[in-house]
Amino acid sequence: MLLILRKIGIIILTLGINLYIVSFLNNKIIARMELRRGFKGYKRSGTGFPFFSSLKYIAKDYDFSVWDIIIFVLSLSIWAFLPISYNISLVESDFNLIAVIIIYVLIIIFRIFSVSYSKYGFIISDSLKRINQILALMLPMFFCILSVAVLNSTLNFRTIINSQYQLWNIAYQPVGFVVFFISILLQIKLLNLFDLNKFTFEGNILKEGEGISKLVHRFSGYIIIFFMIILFNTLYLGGWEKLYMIRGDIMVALKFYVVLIFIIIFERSISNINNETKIINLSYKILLPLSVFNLLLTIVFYILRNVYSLV
Amino acid sequence: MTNEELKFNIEKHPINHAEDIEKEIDILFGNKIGAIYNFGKELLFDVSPDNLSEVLNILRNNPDLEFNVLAYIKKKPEKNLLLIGLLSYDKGITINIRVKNIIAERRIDYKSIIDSVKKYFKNAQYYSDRQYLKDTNRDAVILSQLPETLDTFDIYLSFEDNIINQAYLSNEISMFNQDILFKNSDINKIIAKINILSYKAAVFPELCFCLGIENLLSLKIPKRATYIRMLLCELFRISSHLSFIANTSLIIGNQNALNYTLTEKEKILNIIEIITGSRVIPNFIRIGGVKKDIDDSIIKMILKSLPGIFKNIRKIEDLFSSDIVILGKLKEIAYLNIKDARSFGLTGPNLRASGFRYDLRKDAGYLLYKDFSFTIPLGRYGDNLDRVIIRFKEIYQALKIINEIAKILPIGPVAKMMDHSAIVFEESPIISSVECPDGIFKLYIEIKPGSEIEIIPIGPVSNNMHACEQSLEGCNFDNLLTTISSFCIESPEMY
Amino acid sequence: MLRVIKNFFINLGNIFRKPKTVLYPKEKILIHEGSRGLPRLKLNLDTLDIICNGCKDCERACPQQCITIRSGYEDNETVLDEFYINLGLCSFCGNCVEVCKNKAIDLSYRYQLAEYDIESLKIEKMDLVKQAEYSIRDFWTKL
Amino acid sequence: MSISLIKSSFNIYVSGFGCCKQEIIASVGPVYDISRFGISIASYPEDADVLIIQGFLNRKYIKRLFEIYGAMKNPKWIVAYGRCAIENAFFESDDDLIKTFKEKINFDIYVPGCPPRPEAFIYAMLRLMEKT
Repeated sequence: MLLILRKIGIIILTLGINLYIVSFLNNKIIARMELRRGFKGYKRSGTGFPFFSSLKYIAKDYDFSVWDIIIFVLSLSIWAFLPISYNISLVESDFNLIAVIIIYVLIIIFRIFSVSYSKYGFIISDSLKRINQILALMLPMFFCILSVAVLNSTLNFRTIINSQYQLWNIAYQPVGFVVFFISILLQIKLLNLFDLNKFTFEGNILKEGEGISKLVHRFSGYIIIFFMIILFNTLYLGGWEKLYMIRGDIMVALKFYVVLIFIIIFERSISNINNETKIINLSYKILLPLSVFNLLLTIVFYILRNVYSLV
Repeated sequence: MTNEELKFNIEKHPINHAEDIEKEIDILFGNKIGAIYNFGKELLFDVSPDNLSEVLNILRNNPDLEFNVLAYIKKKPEKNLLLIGLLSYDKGITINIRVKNIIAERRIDYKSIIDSVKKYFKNAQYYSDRQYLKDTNRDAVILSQLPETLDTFDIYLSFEDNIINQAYLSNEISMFNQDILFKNSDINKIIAKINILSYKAAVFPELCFCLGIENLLSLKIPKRATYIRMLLCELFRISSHLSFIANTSLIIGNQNALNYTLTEKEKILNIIEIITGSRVIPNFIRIGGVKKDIDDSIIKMILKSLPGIFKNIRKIEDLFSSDIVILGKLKEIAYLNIKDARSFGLTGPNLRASGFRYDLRKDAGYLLYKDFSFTIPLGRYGDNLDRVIIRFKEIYQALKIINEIAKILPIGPVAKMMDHSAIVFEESPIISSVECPDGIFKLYIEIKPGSEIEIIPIGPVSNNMHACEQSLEGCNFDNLLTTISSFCIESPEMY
Repeated sequence: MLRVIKNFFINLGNIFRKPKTVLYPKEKILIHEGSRGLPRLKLNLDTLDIICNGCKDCERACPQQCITIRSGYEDNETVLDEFYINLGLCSFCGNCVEVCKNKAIDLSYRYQLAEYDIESLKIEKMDLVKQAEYSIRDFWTKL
Repeated sequence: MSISLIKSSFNIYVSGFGCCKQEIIASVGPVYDISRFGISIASYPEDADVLIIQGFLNRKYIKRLFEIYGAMKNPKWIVAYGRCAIENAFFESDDDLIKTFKEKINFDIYVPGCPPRPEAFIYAMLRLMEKT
């Protein structure tokens, strides 16, 4: 019992520290990309800017809704199934992958539900469109995950990582790697998760909610980004496998931040995509066929290796 | 060029037609119209409400006259006055009809007059009561929001499956009464106040007002002063277009383009501040010249900074014209062909984007634009992309003009010495017009005894809004914002 | 697609470039000569008197009617008693400077003005004289 | 404590139409970069802590302003930015609406100028942060 509590404490501490670093880094990198200075401490509150800027929503008036509690609980519970590092994992079962995906889909659906009784009619139609687009983007992502699962013939994260001790999955699945990256990049773009600079007009899911619910939305936004990067890391980049002398924990952190910076810069290189048909065309005509092709290739490979043991 | 083409071009070229028309008017209209005033390419008729219908009939249906476009209608209920503008693109002449009752007590019946105009000009319905704005059976209303082009009006929409059936823009929230603004002001005070009428390019109302008064007094302006005026005009044109580009990139969601544009705009505003002393409100043009002279060091500084600005704006254009996502939002959306664009009475870049060449800088020849060689950029299809790209091209042309002016700025006085208080104005209306960044900006000025001045500004806002409404029909809902921003409807309207 | 990768490298390059930001409260953009800021009353440097004689030319020329002058008579000449400027109305147009025959009024380079109270926007004669320290372009080096 | 938390990072909502708006947007750009102080521009009044009133206000827009002000969550501040907003230059003084406007809306800070420069805007926001 104590061991579990200790693990939960470690998970929350890790998340908290990384949340702080990521929001600070995000602000700084975006500012430097636009040739601005970014946040620079003015007076006492300067040191803890990401902390204070989110904490201030507690001080505002707010209405609390059920959706916020559900989203908050879900976005914490995702880490029970997805191990960040080899000693931080709570539930060990053979169906971790499926559980994680279900929770992820639920978070996004609840986020969209929680804003759909907004008084801005514009946002309702906009968020309905976004469900359509995100679903179109999720499908290729699922096929990619499935092909990794087939490759390693397991649904458990620990086994997936352990089987990458020689070569990372990126070597076996280059097509899946690219499709997965594009898919998560576009999802982050569509959900406007990196939205610190609020100077936009487009209907935005993060715009909704006030007071604490805004805080929850922001928190869950960052959690989704963390989840995507950790999943990406686990599936293709070898997770906590150590490289020469570097320890596993440090490798995870290193890969996490490299991928994060890549995603931040890529996210800013694309203009806002709100054209529904364009996204759906892109996903159904390019990403989905590629991922299906990748899956078929993997199945053929699997059959050749395991049934006929040719490879 | 073959002989026939040459002949055609000569016939089409608008030279001195205003005088010809003025001569013919007596034969055509008889005593149906009162006084006639001539201001270069602008004519002003006095017509009583009873004769208006017949006059319009003659103007519309006579094949020689070709006044087939309604440019504007301005209602002035408290002054008992109505202004109607008819435009002939081919001849480059505007006929302004002033409807006024001879008997002071009798009020003009605006509704019946606009109904009678509607018979001859289809787009007059824009100026009458629009019932749709009051109905409750519309699908969506978008209230005015943050970015600059979208904040002066509410949008009323009815749509089906993402395709817009009807769109109405209502600028009731941004209209304001300018009578209070100009209350108890003489000429000098008005110059300091009038620049608020077009706040993105504040030099143009000043210039328009001063040109009008100078026309009335038939003053001759020193060459150096005229060149400095043109320099300022082009600088403000660039600054206005840059803020348009900043807006569009904000709506498209390209933060990089927004930031680069704001940086470049800062440089232009810097030059403006060095010359005039203020970043936005110049208060620089005076009757008979300009307020103060420019040093040689400033001109050297301008010449030095121009290549850098040109290079950076090229970079921004490259960002716009090679990104698939941006092109997807702009290309082949909201077409406006030449015929439609002309029927709304459009002017400025929005008209030129459709491919029709009409620019007061060359056609009317105000200031000394004829001394400089520059081309008027034209679009081809009149879609959103053309409307954006044409503004980039106009910026390059403006930079070229500035470069030329800075090189050949003549030496001489910058203002005519005169005592403003000693001038006695004869009581007569003036109409003067300039090519503003968004279209033609017109001022109707009436000087009354006791030097009280009455001004009616006539901007390009309502024409742009009407054209925007029409081109939105059949457009996808996703492209609503980019389409509206591409028409550049920004400054509020006066009534 | 190619554009996205190009943009990526532009953005990556920008991270290592020097930002264009001016750190405003610490360092400031040097305001240009002739820029229009808060009006000030000039002093005669020999006698340290206010040059203004209360002729009310500027009051008449002000387009926003923000100047109020009260003047009295002494030895057949007008003498300035009180001089108010309502900054809330002032548009910093510079018409008062243009019209003044004695060159008694001038515009300083002070532009950062923000007050909690609307009454403190109404400025008196002595305050306007004190603005002289802002008439040098790099005044903030002294602050 | 809670108010000083909010003051550490402001979200501002700019209302109205006028020349002041372009100067505020210029202060967002790279040269002035108002985000150094944690200040960002909000697109919806629900997000905003500070309402900036600037530019021309007509009868209909003042009614809209009341709605916007009502939608903002407590605690909130109001800034009068520029000449037009400070003196309500486009209204006659005896207007009823102006009276209610002045009764209902208490400005926390006044920024004179026509229009004030971007630096003046930053200065005003810093002073608003200092205000107790």
